[in-house]
Amino acid sequence: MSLEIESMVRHVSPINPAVFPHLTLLLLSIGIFFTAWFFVYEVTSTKSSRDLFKELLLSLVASLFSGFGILFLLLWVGIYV
Amino acid sequence: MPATIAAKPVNGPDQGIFHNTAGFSTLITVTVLTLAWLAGFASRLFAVIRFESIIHEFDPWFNYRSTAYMVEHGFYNFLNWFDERAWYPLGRIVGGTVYPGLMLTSGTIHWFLHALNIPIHIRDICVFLAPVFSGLTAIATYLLTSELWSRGAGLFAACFIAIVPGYSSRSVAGSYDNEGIAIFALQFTYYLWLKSVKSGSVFWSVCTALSYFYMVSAWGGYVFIINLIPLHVFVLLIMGRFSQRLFVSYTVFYIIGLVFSMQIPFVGFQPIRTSEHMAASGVFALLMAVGALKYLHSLNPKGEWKQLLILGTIVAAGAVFLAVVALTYMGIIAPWSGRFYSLWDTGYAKIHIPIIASVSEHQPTTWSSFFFDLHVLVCTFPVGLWYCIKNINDERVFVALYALSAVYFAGVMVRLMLTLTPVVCVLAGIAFSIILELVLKEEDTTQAPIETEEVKNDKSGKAKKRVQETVQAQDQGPGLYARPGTVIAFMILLMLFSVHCTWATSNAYSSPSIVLASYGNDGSRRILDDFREAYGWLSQNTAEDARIMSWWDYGYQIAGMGNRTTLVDNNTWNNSHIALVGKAMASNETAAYEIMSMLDVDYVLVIFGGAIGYSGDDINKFIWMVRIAEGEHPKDIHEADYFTERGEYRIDAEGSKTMLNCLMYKLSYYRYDSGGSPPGYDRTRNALPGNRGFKLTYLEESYTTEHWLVRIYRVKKRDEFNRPRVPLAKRTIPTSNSISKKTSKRRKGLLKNKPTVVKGKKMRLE
Amino acid sequence: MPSVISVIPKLYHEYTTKTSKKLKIVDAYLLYVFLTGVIQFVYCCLVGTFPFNSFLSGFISCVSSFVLGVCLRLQVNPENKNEFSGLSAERGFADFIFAHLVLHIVVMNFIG
Amino acid sequence: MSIELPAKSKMRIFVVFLLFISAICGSTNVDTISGEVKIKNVDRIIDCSSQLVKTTSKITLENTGKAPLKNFLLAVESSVKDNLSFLGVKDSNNKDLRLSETVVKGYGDVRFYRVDLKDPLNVGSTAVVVAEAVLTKALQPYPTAITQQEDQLVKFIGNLYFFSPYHVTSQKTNVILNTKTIESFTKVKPFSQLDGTLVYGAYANIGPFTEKELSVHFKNNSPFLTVSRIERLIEVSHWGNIAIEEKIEIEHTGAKLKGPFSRYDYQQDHHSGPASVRSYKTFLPASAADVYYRDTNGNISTSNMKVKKDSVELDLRPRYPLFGGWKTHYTLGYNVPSYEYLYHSGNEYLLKMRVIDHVVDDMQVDELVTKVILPEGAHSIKANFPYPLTRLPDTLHYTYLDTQGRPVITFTKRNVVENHIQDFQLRYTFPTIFMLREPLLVVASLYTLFLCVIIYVRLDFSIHKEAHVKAN
Repeated sequence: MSLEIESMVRHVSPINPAVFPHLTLLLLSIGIFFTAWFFVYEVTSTKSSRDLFKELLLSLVASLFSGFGILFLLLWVGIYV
Repeated sequence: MPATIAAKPVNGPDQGIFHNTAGFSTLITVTVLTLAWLAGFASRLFAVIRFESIIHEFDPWFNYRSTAYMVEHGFYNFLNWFDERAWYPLGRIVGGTVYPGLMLTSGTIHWFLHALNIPIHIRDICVFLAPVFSGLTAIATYLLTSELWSRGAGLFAACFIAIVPGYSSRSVAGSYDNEGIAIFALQFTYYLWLKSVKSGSVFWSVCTALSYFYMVSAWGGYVFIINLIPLHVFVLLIMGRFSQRLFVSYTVFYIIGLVFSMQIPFVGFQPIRTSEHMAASGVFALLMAVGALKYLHSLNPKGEWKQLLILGTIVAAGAVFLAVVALTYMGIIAPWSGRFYSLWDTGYAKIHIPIIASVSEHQPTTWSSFFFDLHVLVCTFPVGLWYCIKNINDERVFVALYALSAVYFAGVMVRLMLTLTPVVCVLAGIAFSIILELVLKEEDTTQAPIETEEVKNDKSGKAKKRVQETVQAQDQGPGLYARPGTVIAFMILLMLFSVHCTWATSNAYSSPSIVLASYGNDGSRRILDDFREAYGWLSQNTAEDARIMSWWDYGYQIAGMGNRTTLVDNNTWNNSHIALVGKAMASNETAAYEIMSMLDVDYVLVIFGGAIGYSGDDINKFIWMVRIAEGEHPKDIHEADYFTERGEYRIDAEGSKTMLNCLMYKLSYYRYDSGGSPPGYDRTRNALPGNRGFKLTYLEESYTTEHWLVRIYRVKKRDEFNRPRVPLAKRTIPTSNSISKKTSKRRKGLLKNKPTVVKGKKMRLE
Repeated sequence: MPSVISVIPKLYHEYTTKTSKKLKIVDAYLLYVFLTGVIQFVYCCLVGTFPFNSFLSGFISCVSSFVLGVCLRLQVNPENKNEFSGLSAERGFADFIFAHLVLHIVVMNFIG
Repeated sequence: MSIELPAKSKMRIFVVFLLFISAICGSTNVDTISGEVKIKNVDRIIDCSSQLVKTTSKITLENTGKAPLKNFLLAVESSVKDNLSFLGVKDSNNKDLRLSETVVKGYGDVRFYRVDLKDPLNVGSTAVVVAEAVLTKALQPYPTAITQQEDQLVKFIGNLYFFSPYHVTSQKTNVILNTKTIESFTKVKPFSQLDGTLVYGAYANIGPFTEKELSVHFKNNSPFLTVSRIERLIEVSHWGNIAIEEKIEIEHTGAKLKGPFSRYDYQQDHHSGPASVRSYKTFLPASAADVYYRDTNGNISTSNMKVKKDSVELDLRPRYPLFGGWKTHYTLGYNVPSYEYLYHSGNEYLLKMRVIDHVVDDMQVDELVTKVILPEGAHSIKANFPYPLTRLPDTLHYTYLDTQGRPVITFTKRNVVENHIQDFQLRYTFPTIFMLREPLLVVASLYTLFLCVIIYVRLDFSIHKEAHVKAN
């Protein structure tokens, strides 16, 4: 259980903090793009032309990208969650 | 965001988005509003970026302090909060003397965020509240303008209000004041009012009343609403535009709004007791009468009633008016307060209420400040107004009245520029939208609105290239070069406007005023943090219950940052108490000591800008202290004594003897020998102090900040300077011993024979 | 002036014939509310307004019930159909209930 | 399972805590004074040049008995018992020796420490050990209040002889004052006064537990800064960062300022206010970044940062100069990368950080509270401290994107000095997959939002239809 310090390795972040800004911008722009697409779809499509599967897929992609984008945004601005 | 729009066409076709203009224009609307919000938010952050996230000025410190109190102790304790740290020895019932809307708003946000485990400090919420609300204001303005004219005009108006200096002057990050949220409430109430007049729905009028309630809880300026809406109704009645929708919306709004407004402890029974609110109830009664007569008329619509109807209306109006006048005379309804008189008669305050006149933002507005705060909008809004009057309907009557009254009030007082700004934005938005529509009319109908909105998108200064695209689209039309020329001219105008807005916000309105910055010759910046130095010293190194005497400007800051008891503060409700402090400052040391020991003063704090050339210091404000003191103590203080023979206000060797020996002078210049090239040179007034090297008997220097800006003196106890102890019973102010020897030489004062006393009246709007 | 007095019975006649039964019920309610208000006012004139906010909340709730009733009557009246376009009678009634809800919550708070 | 986890880890923490308590209790054992130990020579240096009194005693032990000596006792007289902040013993190879508090029957008011020697001392041979003691608040300002222009005079009252349970054959004491201004001092021959130093001795054959007053009254204008409370918050994030925030209350505990403070005099020449503190230096770890320095009223704009090779030097200037009796408080925070202090092997993590870091040179800290916030989901926490500390019950901390809270380890100690800047170790288990919890939480909440929109769009129509039905 109690390992000696010599046998342990120094802990570094799984993602290099230097790329946080780039990741943020990339993921967030993709996320916002999908979000916009989703909302435009919601507004424009009528009851008949609406496709639930497409809605769910769009929103899932949008939330995945925005979610990770927000995480890296937080990390970038110094809120280490 | 622009990337999103640009990316749209790539995958657009399979969506059919572009075949559906509704969806596309919604997207553009949302995008523009979001951008307006962001632009408005960002342009208010200059102070935070240049300095830090800090509360500005004076009043915001009180709001912040009470918000922090509410967050800590809960809402009900806040309502019952008796603040013994203010107005010593009187204290202040805070819950009953504030508009709690601001504190409630930020308290709610704080509570909500903490429920989500987002540990944001209440200070940061307070700092960023106003910029966030500016976005909401933009949306409310958009709604209002779309209700009045069109969505395109609404987008213009939203973009204007987001960045216009007249509004951002009051809502930069850190200026945590009632106005920040009140303008949103104002615009939103007006939007809901127009909506309810349009639809005649009870639901919308109830919403108007709810929004009005929020406004009442947020700002004293709610009086503007409760007078403007009845005025609107009244004018509509005169114009013969009575309708049942109007009846429904006004009566419901009035009666529910009335009972709502009385929920705020600070407002209390004022809505039925004071003249300011009587117009609303008068119009209510009138409308009821007209409604009843109309109904009777409808039962028998056969001509013979017409005269009776008109007669009845006039009689009803007369009766209401007479009733109000009679009640006022009988004393049931309070007459107009001095603050409102000063709105009609600009000279009133100067003569009767020096304390109001002493505040710089209560001065009449100059033309240059109209231009500075509104820039191009001030020229274009009459166009919008003209169009509104030309194509009149019920709502446009309202906006016309709003514009006219706001222009008048803004002319009377600088601070009321704030109420003018939104309507100017609305009308300018309408004007711009009309002009662009005229220019782009030849385009096919589906394209035109999109182009208009595209152009608006550019306005927020994001994608300049789009201008060219629009212009190129024009060229393909009929070979008129006037059109692209007009478009380009307007684009340049708008560009100039946004540049001016940014410049004005950044240079004129983004100084926290408790942190000063000076620039060296090499452009390096030096921060003068003397205020916080002094308040920090007070909070750490004086007794917990120490009482600090200072001029009222600094009361809120001492309480907020220094956490010590003050005698007077920016809530100038008690004129005589302020006059007493003014008297102490204006008297000589001995007389002042009597007043100070009567008031149990432990420390005296003065602001002295002579060492760094800071012009807003106490010596420059001193003449107001004298005036206010003279108003209450005409026997002891005479303004003329503080001027030289030739009527000049000087502090050098030619200054009057009274001036050179008064407490304020002595505290400012005590052992002041640094500064400019001759030691002891006063850089603010460019003079060498006339009385130097004196000693203080009753006070000792306790602390002076690094740049001499704040000086704190300790009042010695009686046993510290070998004087017999005066028994408690005799501790009254000697009324005769401070009369100057120079009375015989007194010339005619400026404010003679005006011993007006306005005691115990709340005189601040906010 | 005499003509004014002479038209009163005419008016009454018009009212009884022209008004639908639904509206008459509303009118009865309005009369009731109005009388309540009058009684309250007379009471306060005679006895005094000591718990002023209680009196006010009672009186204002009367006035506003009356006003809301009038509004309901206006909106329900089929003659005003074009005046209130887009507002059905049901919508009017729902609004009426909503307004009453808001009103009485406030009045409860105010009556203290 | 996920509900059980925290309860289980809590239990474990509690058990660890109990063990820790019992370890402390177990160490107070009873010893006797052996007559077979003699001290041949003591060279003592009492350094009074700062606000602390640092005593370094070079002790030559001799075993006069018949059996090898495994340990010996150090004694602390009752008068300085409460001032003693740190006591450490090193052998001639500069290795720390184990030290434990102990009790000797019959000497109730004397505090004893048992020192275990590395190698038993053979019969007849000698060994040299160096005992280092740091006393706080042993220098009393006298007079207790001075004016702005005056120098600060302090009085030190100590023991002229080395206080020991053993017979001392020969001893010598140097008192370092770093000043020539000495008002008065105890004169017991032989003594001499070099510049800034008083030399006493050598004194021969002093018996056990001998006390004789040594009193020195001298000028000492070094900063008398007492950190009355420091709260050190260490927040560990596995995204590569450790955030440290210290809330510090500091007070000038020298002679109080009497009479007015004159800015004119203070500005006129720099020797004015000799006893006041304008600024002081704080050393942060070399990798510290994003340093902030503020108080409740916002940033304190007067500070300089210098990045050096092995540390970051902060020149902190409080908002106002600190005179005697004046206080200030501030918050100092910075980030360090996690690889400096966090080690791992699989899911096992080890945090090795300082219990307290440098605040001021020669600092004295009245109360230290250190809190370590571990990532959400960390469990099986074990702490290992370099010296006895009081560990407070664990709590939970909620911050951004937390659902069940982050475990907080809190420990506290009173009377801390620079010698206490040592590392503690904290072991815990944290499944790496838990790092995905936060982003997934955001994703889930966003997705819920979108779902709400989807549902709302459908619902909107149904209401509309109903209204139509109703209207018809």
